[in-house]
Amino acid sequence: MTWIFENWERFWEVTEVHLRLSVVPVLIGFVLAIPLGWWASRSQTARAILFPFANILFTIPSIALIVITPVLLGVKILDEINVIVPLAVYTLALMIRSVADALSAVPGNVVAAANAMGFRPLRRFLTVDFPLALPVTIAGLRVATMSNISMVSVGALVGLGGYGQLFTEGYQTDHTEKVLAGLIGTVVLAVLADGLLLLIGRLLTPWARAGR
Amino acid sequence: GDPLTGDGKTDPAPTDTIVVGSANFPESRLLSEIYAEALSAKGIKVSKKPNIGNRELYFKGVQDGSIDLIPEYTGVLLKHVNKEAPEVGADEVYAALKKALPAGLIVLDKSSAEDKDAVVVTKQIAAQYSLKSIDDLVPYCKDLVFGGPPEFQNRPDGLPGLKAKYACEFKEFKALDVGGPLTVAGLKDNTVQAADLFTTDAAIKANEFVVLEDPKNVFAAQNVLPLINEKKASQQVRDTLNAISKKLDTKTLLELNQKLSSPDKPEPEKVAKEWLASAGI
Amino acid sequence: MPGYAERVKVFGIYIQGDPIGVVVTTGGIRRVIEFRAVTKRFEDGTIAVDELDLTVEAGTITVFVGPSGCGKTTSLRMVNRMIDPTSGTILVDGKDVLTVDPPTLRRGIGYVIQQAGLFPHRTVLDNIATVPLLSGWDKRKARTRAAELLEIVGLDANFGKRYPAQLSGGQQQRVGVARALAADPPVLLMDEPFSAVDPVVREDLQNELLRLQAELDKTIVFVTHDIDEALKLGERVAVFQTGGHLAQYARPTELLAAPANDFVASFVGRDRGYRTLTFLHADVPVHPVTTAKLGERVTVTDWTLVVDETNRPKGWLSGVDGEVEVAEKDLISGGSLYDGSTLRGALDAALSSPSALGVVVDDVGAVTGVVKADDVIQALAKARAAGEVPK
Amino acid sequence: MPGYAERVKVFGIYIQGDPIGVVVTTGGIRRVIEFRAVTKRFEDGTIAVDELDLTVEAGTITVFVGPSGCGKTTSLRMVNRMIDPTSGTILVDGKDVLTVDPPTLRRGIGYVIQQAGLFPHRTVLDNIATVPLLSGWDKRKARTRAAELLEIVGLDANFGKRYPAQLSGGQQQRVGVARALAADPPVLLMDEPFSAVDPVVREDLQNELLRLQAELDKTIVFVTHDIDEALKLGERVAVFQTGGHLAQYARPTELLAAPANDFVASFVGRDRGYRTLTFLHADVPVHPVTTAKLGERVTVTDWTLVVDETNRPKGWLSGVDGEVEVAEKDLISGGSLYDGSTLRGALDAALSSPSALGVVVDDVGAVTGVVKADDVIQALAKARAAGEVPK
Amino acid sequence: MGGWLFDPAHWSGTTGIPVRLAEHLGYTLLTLLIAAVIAIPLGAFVGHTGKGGFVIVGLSNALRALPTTAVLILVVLWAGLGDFPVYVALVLLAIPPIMAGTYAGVRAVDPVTVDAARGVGMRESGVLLQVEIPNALPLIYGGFRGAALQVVATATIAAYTGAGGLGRLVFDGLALQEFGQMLAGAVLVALLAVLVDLGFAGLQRLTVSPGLRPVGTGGKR
Ligand SMILES: Nc1ncnc2c1ncn2[C@@H]1O[C@H](COP(=O)(O)OP(=O)(O)OP(=O)(O)O)[C@@H](O)[C@H]1O
Ligand SMILES: Nc1ncnc2c1ncn2[C@@H]1O[C@H](COP(=O)(O)OP(=O)(O)OP(=O)(O)O)[C@@H](O)[C@H]1O
Ligand SMILES: [Mg+2]
Ligand SMILES: [Mg+2]
Repeated sequence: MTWIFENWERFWEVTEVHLRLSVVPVLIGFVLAIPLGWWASRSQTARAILFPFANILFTIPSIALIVITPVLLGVKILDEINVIVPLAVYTLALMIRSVADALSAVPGNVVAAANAMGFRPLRRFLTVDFPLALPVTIAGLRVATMSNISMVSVGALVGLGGYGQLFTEGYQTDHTEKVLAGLIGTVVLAVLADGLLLLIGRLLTPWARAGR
Repeated sequence: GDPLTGDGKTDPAPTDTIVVGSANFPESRLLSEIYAEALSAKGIKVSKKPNIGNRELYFKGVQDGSIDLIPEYTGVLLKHVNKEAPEVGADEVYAALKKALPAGLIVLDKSSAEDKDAVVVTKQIAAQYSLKSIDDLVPYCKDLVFGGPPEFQNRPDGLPGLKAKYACEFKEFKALDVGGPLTVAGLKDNTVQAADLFTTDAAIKANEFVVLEDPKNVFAAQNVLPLINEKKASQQVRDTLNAISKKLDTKTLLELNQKLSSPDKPEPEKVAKEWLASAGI
Repeated sequence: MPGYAERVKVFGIYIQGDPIGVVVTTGGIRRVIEFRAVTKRFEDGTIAVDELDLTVEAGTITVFVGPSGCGKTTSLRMVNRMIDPTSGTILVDGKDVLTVDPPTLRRGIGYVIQQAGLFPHRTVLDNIATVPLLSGWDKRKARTRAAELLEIVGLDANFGKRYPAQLSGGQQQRVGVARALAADPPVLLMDEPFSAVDPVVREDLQNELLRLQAELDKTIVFVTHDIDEALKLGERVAVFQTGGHLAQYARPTELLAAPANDFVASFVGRDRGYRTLTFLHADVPVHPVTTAKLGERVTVTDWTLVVDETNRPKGWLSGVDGEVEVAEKDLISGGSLYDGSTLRGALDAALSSPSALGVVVDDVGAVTGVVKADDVIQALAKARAAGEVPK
Repeated sequence: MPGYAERVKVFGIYIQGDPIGVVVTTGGIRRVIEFRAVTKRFEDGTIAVDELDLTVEAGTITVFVGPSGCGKTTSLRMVNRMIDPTSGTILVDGKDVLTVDPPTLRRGIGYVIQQAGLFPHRTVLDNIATVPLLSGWDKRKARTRAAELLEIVGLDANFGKRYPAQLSGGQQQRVGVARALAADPPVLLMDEPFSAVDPVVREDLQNELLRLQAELDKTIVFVTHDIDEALKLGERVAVFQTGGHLAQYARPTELLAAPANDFVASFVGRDRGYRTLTFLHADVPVHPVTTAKLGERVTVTDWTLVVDETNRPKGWLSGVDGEVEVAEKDLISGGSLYDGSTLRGALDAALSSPSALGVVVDDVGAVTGVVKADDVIQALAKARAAGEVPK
Repeated sequence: MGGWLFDPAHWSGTTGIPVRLAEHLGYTLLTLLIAAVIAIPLGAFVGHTGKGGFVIVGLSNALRALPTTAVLILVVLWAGLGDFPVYVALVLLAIPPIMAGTYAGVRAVDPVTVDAARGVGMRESGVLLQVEIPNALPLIYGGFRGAALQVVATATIAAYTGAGGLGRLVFDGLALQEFGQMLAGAVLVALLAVLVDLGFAGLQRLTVSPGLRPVGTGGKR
C-alpha cells in the first residue's frame, strides 16, 4: 500500500489508462452486441452462426489476440486501438449471448400484448423488449466488465495495459508490493465499476424491486 | 511535426515533445528514465512510454513514430537490422550499425557501458566442471540444460552461434525470460545448469553466479547508446544524450542495477535523477 | 377527481375520447365481425380452425367455448391479425382485415389476455395509457383518460402509481381490461381473461364485465373453457369441438334446451334443466305467509316466518302446539331468499326452505310473501307452452 | 402385467405393501388427526391459523375449504410438519407430531400438492417409487409397487418410462396421487391437487379419487377453494374464514341446509336448495310412458317418447292430430336422463324435458318410465319430514 | 501459419505439438477438477440454504476481476516457480463461473419440486443431493463449460513462468516474432477449447436426466 502513496502520480497515470482501456471496449462491444443479440434471439439460424462463433472468439488466448491485432489492423504499434479492439471483441462475444438470452426471456404474453396493442417492431423493441431485458443484460454486462478490467493488464505485453505495467515491473524487480498495488487497483476499479452498474441497473429498472 | 516547420528542416522546433520508450526489463527502463530526466531538465518536453515488450515490438514503434527515443545496445540492434552482420568488435559494430539503420533513424554516441549476453553458471557448476570460459563447457554441453529467452534458440548470437563457433549443443533448451527472474530462479534451483544472462545483472553478483568468458565472440559488443528518430534529434538533444553516454560506463551501470534491485526497491525515475545529479548532467 | 365516475353513473353510457382505428360503432344491430369459411392450418399440419362461418353481432358479448386445443384462441387472434387465416375471410364492419395494416388494425381492437399480460416495467397508469399514446394522444390527455378508466374498472386512484407486480391477480385483470378499453375501441377480444384468478374474484370480475358492457355497449368476443362462464356472460355462445369445428352457435337457453349433438350435450353438462330456469323471468304467484316478531307471544299452528322490526326474515318456527314466546333459539334458519328475478331463484328458495316455502323479499329485504316449488314447475310449463323455452 | 389391476377389480380392496411410518390404520372409526387449539403466527405477524380445534375422522375424506389466504394450506402443512404450529398440539393417532422426526413422519403421510410437484428429472415410475425407496424397500419391490399404482390411478404401463414434462396436467396429477399412495400411508394430505387442470379432467380426477377412497379407505385431508369440489368430495367439510378462523365444520348437507353464519351462507353460494337434492336418494314414483319406435305409424295424442330397437330414448313427439309415421326429423330432443340415483338427477330430468316428464333409464340405458317434478318436490318434503334433511 | 503448424518437425519430440497439447489438457483438467471440488459444494450449499447469496455473487464478481497474470506473478514471487502458481491462478479463474452456475442452478429449481421433496420425507441432504443438484445440473454444466473455455484459453499463461502447454507456442512465437508459430498456438488453443467443450457436452448428455431437456411442442402438454 505504501507504494501507492509514495508513487501516487504514477499510480494515477496507470489507473487512468486502465480505466480508459476497460470502459471503451465494454461500450463498443455492448453497443454492437445489441443488434446481434436481438438477431440471435429471433432466429435459430442466427443462433447457430453467432453462438459458436462467439465461443471460439472467446477461446482465443487474450495474449495471442492482443499481440496479433496490431499486425492485422496495421495501425501504429503503440496505439491503444490495439488493446481496445481485442477487448471489444471479447465483450461482444460475451454480450451477444447475454442480450440474446435476456431478450428471449421476455415473457411471451407481454410481447403478445404489445403486438396486440399495435406496437410496430422498432418501437416495441425500444419500449418493451429492451427495457424488460435490462436486468439480465446488466447482469451480463457486469460480468463482461469484470473480465475486461482484469484482461486489460495483458496489454502490458505490447507496452499498454494500465496496471499490467506494474505487474511486469514488479515481477522483474522482484517487487511484490508493486504487483500488489496493481492488483488492488484492479480489484478496487472492478468493485467500483460493478457497484456503478448495479446502481444504474436499479435506477433503470425500478419495477424489478416492486412487489414481493 | 509542428506545422510551422513544414519546410522539412532536420532541426525540429524545441516545442516538439519527445516520446521516450523503454523495453520491458529494468535496465532499459532505467536508461530511458535517465534520458528522459536529462532532456526534461533541459526544458525539452518529454513523455514516457515504458515497458514496450521486446525489440521486435518497440523497433516498429520507433519506425512508425509511436516513440522517438529508446536506449539500445549496439550488437543486438545491428543483428536486428541485419541478421548476417559479421562484426563483433565494439567500434566495428558501431560503425556497421550507423550504416545499417533504416532512413530516419539514427544512433548517437555510444557509451563505454556494455551489457552483453553471457553464458552464466552457478558457482557449484563452475566448480564441478571447472569452468572458466565457454570453451571449458564444450565437452559437457550435451549433458546440460540451457535456459534463456525463447528467441535465444533462433538468434545468430544465441544457440546457433554457440553451435557454429564452439560446436556446443545442449541436451535441452528451456525457454525462460529475457535475463529476468525466471532465468535466475532456473539457475538457482538447477532446472537449468547454464543460462543466458546480462553482464550487468545485479543478480549475478548477488547469487555468486559465474560469467563464462567468450573467447570466440559469439556475443557481439553491446555498448549502450540512444536510438532516436532523426527528426527529433535537435542539437540540444544530441548534446544532452551524448553527455550521458560519455559518463556512462559498465561499472556505473552495474551499480545502478544493484541499486534498483536493492531491498527498498526505489523507482527507476528516482535512481535516474540521483545519478544525473551526481554525474553533474 | 370526482368528474368521470360520477358522469358515468348519471348519464349511463358516456365515454370520453375519440373513437379511433378502422372500426367505428354506430349503434343499432349491425354485423360487426364475420368469419366466412375461415380455415387455419399451421405449418405442422394441425388444423386449428376448420371452415368457420360465424357472425358476431355488434354490441353483444359472444363467447367462444370448448375443450382445450379446439381452436378458440386461434379464431380470436385471427380477428386482430395476430394470426392470419390459411383461407377464408374475416370482415370487421364489412372490411376485410387482411387489407388493414396490422398495427393500425390492432389499435382499434382491445385485446385482453390470460393473466393480463401487463407490462411489468410500467406503472399501472402507464400501462393503461399505452394505446392512446401509441395512437398519438398527448401525454396529459392519455393520463387523464387512464385515471378515469382506473375508476371505471373499480380500482382506487392510488393504484395508478404501482407496478403490476404489486397487484393481486384480480386487480391485474381489471387493469388489463382498462388497458384494452383505453382508446375506446368498439371491439374487445378477451382470451380466458379470468382463468387465473380464484372463483370468488372471478365472479366479481364477471359481474363487472356485464356491468361495463351494459354501460359501454362494445362488441366483445370472449374465450373461455368454462361452460358456466360462457352461459353467464354470453348473449350468444359458440361451442367449438376438437379439430377446430364449430359444433353449435346459439343463445345460452337454446344450448341448454337443445344441444346440437352429443358433444355439446355432454359439454354443457348436467343440471341443464335447472340452469334453463336462469333465463326465465318469473311469473310465479306470491302467497301470503304468517309472520311473527321476536319476543311476541303467538299461537303457532303451521310454519311461521319470524321477522325483525323492519320486516326482514330471521328464520322459521315450525308448527308447535299452544302459545309460545318467539325466541331466537327456537328459530330454524331459513333457506335462500328470492328477490323476484329468475325462476331459478324462486325454485331454489322453495327447495332450500325448511318449510318448503321460499321467502320472497323486496329491494330493501323486507318479506313480501312466499313461493312454492309447484308454482315454479307450473310457470316453467307455461313458459314452455308460450314458446319461451326453445325446443 | 395383467395381475394387479385385475385383482383390484375382483377383490375390491386389496393393496399390497407393508404399512409403514408411525401411523397405522386398524379399521373402524378412530380419531386420526386432531387439531387442539392450534395457532400459527408467521414471523411477519400474519395469523394464518387461529385456535383451530378440529378432529378428522379415520377413513374419511375431510375437505378444508375457504377463500384465498384463509389458512387452509398452513393447517394442512402442520400435520406433516412442513410448518410447525406457534401454539397448540396436533395429534396423529393420539401421538403429538412434534415428537416425531419430520422426515420419518412425512414418509408415513402421503402429500399431494398443487400442480403435482413431480420431480422433473425422474421418470414417472421413479417418481412413484420415491417414498418406498426412501423407506428402504429394495429397488425391485419398489418398482413393482410403482407399476401397480400406475394402473390403480388409471394410467397405462407405458407412461412409466416417460418424464413428467411429457405428461398432460391431468396425467401429472394422477402420478402425484400415485406417488403419495406408494408406501400405502394411512393418511393422505392433498393441497388443491386438481386446481391446475381443466374442468372436464378435474371431474374425472374427482371421481377417481372417490373410487380410490372407496377401495383404499384412507384418511384424507383435501384442501380446495372450490365449494363444489368440497361438497362433492368431503364426508365432512371445514369452512375457513379469512384470518385463519374455522367458521363451520359439518357434513355437506348440514352446510347447505344450515350455514353457521352469513359468511358460510354466502360462501356456499346460491342453489343451496337444489344442491341439497344431491345428497338425497330418490324415492320418486316412476310413471309409465307411451313409447313408439322409429318408422312405426302411431296416433299421437299426448307426449310420446320415441325409442330405438333396444328401448333407448331417441326424443319426444309432441301431441299432434291424427296418425303419423314416426320420423327422426319430427323428434324434439329430450332433456337429461335419470338413472335412479339422486333427487337432483330426477328433478333435472323433469325440468329439462320438453314434455316436463323426466325419462328414467336403467343400467343399460333402456327406458323404464318417467318422473315428474311434482313428485320430486313431494319426495323432498317426505325426506324433510323424516329428518333426512338437516335443519 | 499453415506452414508452421503442418511442418512435421513440430509434431515430434519432447517439445512437439502433441506434448504441448497433452500438457495443456493436463493443466485444464486438473484445474477444473480442483475448482469444481471447491466451487460446487460452496455454490450448492449457499443455493440450498438461500443464505449468503449476496456474498457468493459478490465474491465471484470480485474473483472475476482478479487479473490472472497478477495472481500468477504474485504466487511466483511468494512461492517460487513451478506448476503451483499456475494452478492457483487458473483455479481462481475457474471458481467464479462454476460457483455462480451451481448457485443459480440450485436456486432455480422450482420451489414446488423442493417442497415436494421435503413433503415425501427426504432429509435436507436428500433434498440437496437427490433433487436440487440433479435438477440444477444443466446450469451447473453451463457454468462449468464456461469455466473450461476460459481455463483452456488462459492456461496459455503457464508458459509465462516457463512451464509448458500450448502457451509455449504463443510466447515463443511472440519472442521470436514468429507469427506463424503464435497463430498456430492460438488456433490449437481454440481447437482444444472446442474439443474440451464437446467432451463436456457429451458428458452432460450422459449425466443430465432426459426429463430436464427442453421438450418440443410435441412432448409438452
Ligand atoms: N403456432 C402453432 N403451431 C402449430 N400448432 C398450433 C399453433 N398454435 C396452436 N396450435 C394448435 O392448434 C390447435 C388449436 O389451438 P388454440 O390455441 O386455438 O386452442 P384453444 O382452443 O385456445 O385451447 P386452450 O383452451 O388450451 O387455450 C391446438 O391443437 C394447438 O396445439
Ligand atoms: N411463510 C409465510 N410467511 C408469512 N405469511 C405467510 C406465510 N405463508 C403463508 N402466509 C400467510 O398466511 C395466510 C394463510 O396462508 P395459507 O397459504 O395457509 O392460505 P390458503 O388458505 O392456503 O390460501 P390459498 O387458497 O391462496 O392457497 C395468508 O395470509 C398468507 O399470506
Ligand atoms: Mg387458448
Ligand atoms: Mg393454499
